[in-house]
Amino acid sequence: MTTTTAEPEVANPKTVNPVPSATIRFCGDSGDGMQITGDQFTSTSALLGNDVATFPDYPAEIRAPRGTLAGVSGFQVHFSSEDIFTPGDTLDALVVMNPAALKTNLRDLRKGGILICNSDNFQKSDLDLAGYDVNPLDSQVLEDQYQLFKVQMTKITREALKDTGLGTKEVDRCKNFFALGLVYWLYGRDQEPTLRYLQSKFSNKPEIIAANTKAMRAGWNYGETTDAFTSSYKVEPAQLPPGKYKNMKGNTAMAWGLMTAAKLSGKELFLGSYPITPASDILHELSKFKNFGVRTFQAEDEIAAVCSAIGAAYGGAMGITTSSGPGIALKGEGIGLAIMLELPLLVINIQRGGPSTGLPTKTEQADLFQAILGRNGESPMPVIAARSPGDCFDAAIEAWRISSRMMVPVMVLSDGYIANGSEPWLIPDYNKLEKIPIHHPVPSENGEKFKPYQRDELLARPWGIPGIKGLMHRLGGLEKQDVTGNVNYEPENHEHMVHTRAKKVDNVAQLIGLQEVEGPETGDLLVLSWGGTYGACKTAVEQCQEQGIKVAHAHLRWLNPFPRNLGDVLKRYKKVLVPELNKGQLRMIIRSKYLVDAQGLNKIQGRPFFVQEVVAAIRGQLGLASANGSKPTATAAVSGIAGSGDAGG
Amino acid sequence: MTTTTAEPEVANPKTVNPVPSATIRFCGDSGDGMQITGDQFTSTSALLGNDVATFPDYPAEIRAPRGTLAGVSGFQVHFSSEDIFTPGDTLDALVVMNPAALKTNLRDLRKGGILICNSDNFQKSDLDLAGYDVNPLDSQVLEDQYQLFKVQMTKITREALKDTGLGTKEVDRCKNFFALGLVYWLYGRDQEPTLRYLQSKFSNKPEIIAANTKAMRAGWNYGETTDAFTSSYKVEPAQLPPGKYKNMKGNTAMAWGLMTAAKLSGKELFLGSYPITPASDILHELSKFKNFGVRTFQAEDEIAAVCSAIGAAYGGAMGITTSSGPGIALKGEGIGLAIMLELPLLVINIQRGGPSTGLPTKTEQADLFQAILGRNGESPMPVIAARSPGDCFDAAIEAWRISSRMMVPVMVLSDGYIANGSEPWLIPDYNKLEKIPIHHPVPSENGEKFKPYQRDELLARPWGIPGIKGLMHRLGGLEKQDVTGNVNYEPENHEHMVHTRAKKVDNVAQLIGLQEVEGPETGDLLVLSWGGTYGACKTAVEQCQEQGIKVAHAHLRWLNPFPRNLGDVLKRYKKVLVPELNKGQLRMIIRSKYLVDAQGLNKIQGRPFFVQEVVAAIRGQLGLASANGSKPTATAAVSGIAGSGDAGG
Amino acid sequence: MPTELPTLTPADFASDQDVRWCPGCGDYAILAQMKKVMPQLGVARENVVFISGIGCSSRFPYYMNTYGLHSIHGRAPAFATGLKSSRQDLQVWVVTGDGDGLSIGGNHFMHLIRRNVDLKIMLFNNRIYGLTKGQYSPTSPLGKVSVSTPMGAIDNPLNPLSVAIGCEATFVARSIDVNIKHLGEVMKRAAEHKGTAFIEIYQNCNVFNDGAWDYATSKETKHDNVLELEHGKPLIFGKAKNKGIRLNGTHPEVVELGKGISEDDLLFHDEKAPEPTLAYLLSRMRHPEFPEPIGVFRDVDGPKYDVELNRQITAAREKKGEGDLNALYNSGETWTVG
Amino acid sequence: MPTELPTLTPADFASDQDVRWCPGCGDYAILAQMKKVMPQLGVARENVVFISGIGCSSRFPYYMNTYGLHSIHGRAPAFATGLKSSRQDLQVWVVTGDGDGLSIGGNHFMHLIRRNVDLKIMLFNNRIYGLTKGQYSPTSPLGKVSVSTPMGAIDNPLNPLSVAIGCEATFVARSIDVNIKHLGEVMKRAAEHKGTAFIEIYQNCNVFNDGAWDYATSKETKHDNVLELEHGKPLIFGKAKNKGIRLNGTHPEVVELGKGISEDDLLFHDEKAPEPTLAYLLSRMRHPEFPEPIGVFRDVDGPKYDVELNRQITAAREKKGEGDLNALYNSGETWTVG
Ligand SMILES: Cc1ncc(C[n+]2csc(CCOP(=O)(O)OP(=O)(O)O)c2C)c(N)n1
Ligand SMILES: Cc1ncc(C[n+]2csc(CCOP(=O)(O)OP(=O)(O)O)c2C)c(N)n1
Ligand code: SF4
Ligand code: SF4
Ligand SMILES: [Mg+2]
Ligand SMILES: [Mg+2]
Repeated sequence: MTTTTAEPEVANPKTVNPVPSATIRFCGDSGDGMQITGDQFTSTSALLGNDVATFPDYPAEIRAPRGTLAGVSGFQVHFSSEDIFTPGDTLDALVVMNPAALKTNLRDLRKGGILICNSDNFQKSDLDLAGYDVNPLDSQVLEDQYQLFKVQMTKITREALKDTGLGTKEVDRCKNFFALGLVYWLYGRDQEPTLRYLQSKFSNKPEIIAANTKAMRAGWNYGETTDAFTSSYKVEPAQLPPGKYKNMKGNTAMAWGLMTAAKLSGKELFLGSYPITPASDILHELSKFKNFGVRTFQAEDEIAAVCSAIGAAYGGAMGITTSSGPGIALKGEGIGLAIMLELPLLVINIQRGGPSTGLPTKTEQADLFQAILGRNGESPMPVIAARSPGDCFDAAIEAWRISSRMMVPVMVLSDGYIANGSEPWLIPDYNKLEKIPIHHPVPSENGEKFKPYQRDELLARPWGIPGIKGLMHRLGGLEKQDVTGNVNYEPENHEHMVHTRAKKVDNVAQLIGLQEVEGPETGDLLVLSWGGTYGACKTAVEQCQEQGIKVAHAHLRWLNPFPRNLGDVLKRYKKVLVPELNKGQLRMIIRSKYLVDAQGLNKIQGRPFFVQEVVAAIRGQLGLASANGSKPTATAAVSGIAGSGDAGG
Repeated sequence: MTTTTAEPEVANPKTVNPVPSATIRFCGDSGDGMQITGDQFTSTSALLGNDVATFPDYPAEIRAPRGTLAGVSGFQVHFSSEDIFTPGDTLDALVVMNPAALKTNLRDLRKGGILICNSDNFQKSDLDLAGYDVNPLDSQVLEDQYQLFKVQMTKITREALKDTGLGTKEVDRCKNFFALGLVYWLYGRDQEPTLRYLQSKFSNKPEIIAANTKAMRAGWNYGETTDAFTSSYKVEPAQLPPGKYKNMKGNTAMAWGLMTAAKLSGKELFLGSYPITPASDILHELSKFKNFGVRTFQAEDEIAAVCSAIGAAYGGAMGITTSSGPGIALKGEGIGLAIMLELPLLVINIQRGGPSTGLPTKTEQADLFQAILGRNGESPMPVIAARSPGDCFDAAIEAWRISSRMMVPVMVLSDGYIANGSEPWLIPDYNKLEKIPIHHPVPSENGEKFKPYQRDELLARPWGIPGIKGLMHRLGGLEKQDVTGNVNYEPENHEHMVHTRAKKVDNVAQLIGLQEVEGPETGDLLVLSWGGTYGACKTAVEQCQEQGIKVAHAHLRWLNPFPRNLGDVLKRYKKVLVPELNKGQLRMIIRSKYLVDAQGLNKIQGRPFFVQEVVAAIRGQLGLASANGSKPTATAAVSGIAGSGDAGG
Repeated sequence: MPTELPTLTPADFASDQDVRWCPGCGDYAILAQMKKVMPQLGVARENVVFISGIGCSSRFPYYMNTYGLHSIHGRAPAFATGLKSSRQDLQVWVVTGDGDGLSIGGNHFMHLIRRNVDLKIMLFNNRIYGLTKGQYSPTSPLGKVSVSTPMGAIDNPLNPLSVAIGCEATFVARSIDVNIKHLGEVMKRAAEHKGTAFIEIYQNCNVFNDGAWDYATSKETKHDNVLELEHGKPLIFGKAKNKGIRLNGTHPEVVELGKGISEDDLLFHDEKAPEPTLAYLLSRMRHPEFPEPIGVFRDVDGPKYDVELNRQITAAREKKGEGDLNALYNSGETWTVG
Repeated sequence: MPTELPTLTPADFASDQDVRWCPGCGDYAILAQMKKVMPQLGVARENVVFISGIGCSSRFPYYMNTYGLHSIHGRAPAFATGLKSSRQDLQVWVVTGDGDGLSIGGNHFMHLIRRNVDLKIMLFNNRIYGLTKGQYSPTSPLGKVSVSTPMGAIDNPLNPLSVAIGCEATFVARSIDVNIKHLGEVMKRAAEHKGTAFIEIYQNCNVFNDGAWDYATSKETKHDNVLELEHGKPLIFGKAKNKGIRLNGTHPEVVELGKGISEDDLLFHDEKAPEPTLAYLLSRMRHPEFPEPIGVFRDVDGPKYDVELNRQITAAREKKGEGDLNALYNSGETWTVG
């Protein structure tokens, strides 16, 4: 256990250094329990009052063989005494449980950052699997560039747990809690919340509780007592708006938002879904809440999923379907029918890397075209995108407000990054949320025939549902006459209906408010973003503003229709930059609609933007030299309670 | 049988008036055999050397009850002594077999045009079905505005056929041949070709041949001998380029083009398809040619259809799938896989009115977004559109040339209008057609491992097929490493592959030549069209040019990628007008890509453009008063061998 | 909640839309029977929903004065499952064709049947694609010449009843468009069944596949080619009721009654057999080797997806109380700022 | 075209890709058997193609040193049909899972089976969605608690063999991942069959559904719970081979041998029975009431879609001669200008 630091001026042993924020990453084999480790670190930090943002990153599809590059699973946490909006670009600390994790993650560690390695796992066979000829821990390079800590985690954990009576296999699965304890010490975190977690999660397995507690304590004590670590760090609580918080994952927020929207509108929720990464968790979450009147239906495929939701909507329920790109592709025909039937419906797409099966566990924003334009015929539908994990809650509610008000299916876009990421969520009071009024027609008093396609001022038709005497009517996918809803093939009627359906969607703009801008009202550059890139764009713009650059930020919540004033907003800036995790899909639509020469910052790597990438692009647009000259690299990750591995398909 | 004409100066009885061209429409109940009647008139006119263009228009879905408005079936023929490109705007002659046909078609007849009605079918019950309170044939209005001929077709046909021994039902089914004979007389057409058709079609039903021959002769004689008609018309042969011609339907041309492409490339054709209007005829046509090595597979659904074609392509066949909008929607996921696999594949979309089931038998161009942008992830594919019935032949060949050269699926767009329409087709000599070279790799001599994703100068990968020793490899829908084709999740590789797939599609521009323009090289206005609106746009632009307007016409064959010089072309005109049978899909893409303020002429009525609509829009763009002041109306139709009704779904 | 229902007539179940099938189409007879049966079911019109896919047959909902959904090709079972699962108060009928239900819709058919959702499904089997003008269908016989199979079909046809029984069906029946009384009875039995009730109806498409069922409908041959199943009764057929079906191992065989063979030697029908093997065996009896059974093949009770789903909802509410969102929001680890 | 084949070993069939299943997954045993059987089939590696959908099981093709296609979820049968129909020279295997094959892919499965395309399909049944981390599947039993069914599954499971038999299967068999010898034999039988050969393989997912097949694999219980079918032999099982299956009407019943019951009283297996009722009956024998049969349930000959398609091609060519495009272009009514 040698310790070398690249910063010789470090103070006395066991100094506590205050830092405004830190980004760390736990990484190891997918069987090493890195996700749980990261989750625990996040909760604990949040409970300490830090603002937090997380980025779990796990292997695609099948669990790869132990120790291989393909099997590496990571979890990054950014925790801060200030408001933060991203999980961080570069890492302040990286915990690696094996050589494969080192190889795939090291480039994201900042120069001089802390590198903690489980040196027991750097045996010849481990090195071979990761493709290392020599042990990198022995090389001077690492010692020169980082604060390298080689820790015999396996050995020490075994030692600490030798009296538990557990087998080696079980004992070794506690290594991650050793790492967790060590990092807790390093950042002065409290072990209490994790002890509570162990108690509640394994209440019927006291030996597991005991073992993990011991491992964690061993890790903490290792930091506290050995000579290895000379200083630790402290991140003060953030000044979040007052209130009660909890740490919230995007997919959970989406599920809860949907349940909330159902209650606010007096509806029961019906979810038709087919499992697919990274959307399945919404199905899982909603399945838990039958006592909220939530019905979840795991359909035979995505087509049945969307169709069952439409069937439920026809019956008056809040119909929802959730999926990811390939599954959404299969729903196109069904969505087209819902557009024709003019029924409310939420279609939720948790985007992942494509095309085809692509990169199932990675994030991307490349389904925007599919959402807005990807159906046969003229079939417009409103599209809304959530911008952060907690925002999924609000986006779900807003989507349902529009869908039920306008009698039109709404597409809700999220992505793998915000779906699996988390952030502190200011707990709302349900009773203070705005209700969603829904009216179902009843027979007219004068005995007039029910007109299922008679429209109100915003062109919405009435939501007449079965079971009501005197409202009997038939709907279908053939073109229909306005007002009566009868099948109609007349040329003028068709044109009228195509325009009417489009205008109805345009009318959504009357309900969604105007586009707001953060920053100067006019200026050199507007950064126009949407969806999960919000945090990176906001942070980057703020950094640039602090540097005196005349740049503003507009983040689009609705992608279709756009806010009524968007054209005006765009014209107030000399340039428009559209950062997207795709080849420029929003940019294409903006250019077409407003004829502005919007430029793109595009990244298609299955990963979110780094703030510095956006900063560099902003500076580049304005002809400024890059702030630090260095190409920005990636960001934080450690590894231990091993679950079923982390994968998706 | 009274005859009144609005043109009192008409000459002696039985005058023959030469006219440069005429547009006529046969219409009646869908059981009345109007499609056959129109077909016969077309063939005969083509054989006489006229240029012809047709527009069949039949009811959607189920056969409607006899005599109703919904059951009306029409067939329009434009025949001319000059080059023509559309089936005509307004009708010179309209033949109606019942009141419903009159009601739905009259507005397309030009003032003073010939209106021939089967007055026997204007009984109270017929009038009721069509919603007429009084018999329109009795009203002065018709007589004032048109040359009205009330002909007792049923009675005369029965009379003529009374010795055939056929029952009334069979006899009445010959009325359409009476009408055909009458119109043959009116336009001085030869009855011989139709007699030949009857002989070959009903060779084992001599009584049918005899009856229809009698009915046709009776119609002819009626025109020749009764006082009703005082003059007939004559349309001289057109000056088509020399060669041998036949009359060609769009879907037949598509099928033959596909077969030709297969032969030219030394491939066997595999079609995976699921029936859908208006695409089914391609499946039917191809199914006939097993002796050409054509394999057709009627799959269980559209998904299986596209996947089977991909499977065949993997094996080295020419894989094709055909459908229409709703079916294409279902193929999106499969197409995405083909894009990822980088296999050649043709996806043929015969567009119809949408969204959803929409207007299944009507035409529209509203699947362009779906074709170019309608898939999950970044999944570009080349898109080509045929412009006329005969052009489907060439488009099919060109699509396969690109697809097999570039190892990419290609979408071929046609539409209901050109698919069912017909025009004279200059018969090619197969031996003079350019071959399509295809190379399958063989094992390298030096024993090097096969690299399925090694690319050539245009970025195409090799088409390695099973059965070849030493080339064994596995493909799949997960992102793959360039060169090796192995599964790969690395961020940079993904970005590289996304860009590579896009660049490969862009490289198609190097193979398709430059955009040509008809008309002045620079000017006030460029009309930019695509697909089946070619004829109307070309004709309209030519008419305007004759009027001295500085307008040019560019017709896009490839919608993705665009020809390299398109941006330059667009900049040479002050304005750009994009006429489309949708809400402006090409326009949107053009605006985005070239930032030109292209304007749209959009019609979404399930019907093609009338030339005069395009003319009016051109004049409107240039601030010129409309040429004739009158709102353009629709165009020509009569009704009789009744088939199985005309419908689709 | 049965309430006092007015006495309705078939005409009350006719919608105001023109019926648009070809004259002579078998669909008319089925529609007429449905309208006749409806008033006898004791369900208010507004609580009845017909859901169909696309095809001639799928036009059905437009003609019933109830609620209705003419959906997309093949997916009617999925719409119906969503509707019925969230609206237990409705009686839901699915109308489909041999193409709609067994070709593009095969998967939904299969899963509907196994889930045993409490709804009724009628498959109008005309062994052809009617609406798209005459392509062969999954029930067309081998060798069928059609526009898409000019040299004859080469796919083994599916047997709709065998498929349903292979997919755990609790109720399967067969009837014939022109056998109007029988058809009406079978519809009633289906309506009474709790769970997915599947009826295959032989339907004549007189335009594209005229006479496909002649052997089962023509006066001369029908008695020899059709066998009416009756629960607990031996399998007897023939104009003179002189022929029967006897079991030989797991194979049925046609025997003549008399000459030493009595009714007791015959196979007895048992709709309620807990194992579906008998129903399966009956579904395998095909013309011309055998008379084809019509009537109810199988009618047993089993868990119903929609009923169980709603039972879980009730159980969850009973156990945990009606969901409280504020409690949910505040569950787990939380912390307070300021 | 059988050519002289070099003698290959299982290792020759291993691709260069890392196998990425969880340690202990049943898929390993199946892969090992496949590699073992392959050299015995007399087919050159380059003429073998494995096609799969998406799922843990569907990773299979990557690990075989043959041609392979890892396609999209549920659609493998369609890719395979297209390939085999146009390439009669290839031996095509489809690998699928209970979710891939029976949930999203149910329709293609059904139509592949009925068409009897000459290819082999192996369904790895682990009664769970492995790849997507543990949702219940169409073969999960009622009451199955999973991430998507926290209160237990309420859909009746499908029985893959019953489904296949309901869809006109000509070859159906069942084996078990750890029963390696038996599995290898069944694979060979499938390879020999002409037409669609369907094998259900009980496969343990030790991560998400560990022990689902324990009753059929554990030393203590397997003899009582599994019955090995042998053509022409009576149905006998039990460690002491002292139990058998007897037929009572159309119902099987478990009997003990001896005490007046001899082997001759038992049901005899007949793979070749022309009617599938026996195979269906066997597929209905489920744990715990019955021992579950493994082995070949049915193996009969029938028209094969791909073979017939190619026969039509040949016949058309023989009858009309190889197609002549110039003749086609010039067919029908033509006219000449100039
Ligand atoms: C997605 C899609 N594919 C194809 C079609 C075309 N289509 C409509 S109905 C039909 C088949 C109808 O056959 P069947 O279900 O037997 O009904 P029938 O008309 O015979 O009553 C087809 C192929 C469609 N409407 N939608
Ligand atoms: C269109 C689509 N929908 C859903 C998925 C997600 N998905 C991948 S595999 C799978 C199920 C796997 O279960 P099974 O077929 O039983 O295979 P196993 O993993 O158990 O071997 C699902 C739902 C997908 N990849 N594509
Ligand atoms: S085509 Fe056939 S099934 Fe359709 S309406 Fe006509 S007769 Fe009936
Ligand atoms: S999840 Fe289950 S099926 Fe998948 S590899 Fe792991 S053990 Fe095997
Ligand atoms: Mg049918
Ligand atoms: Mg499985």
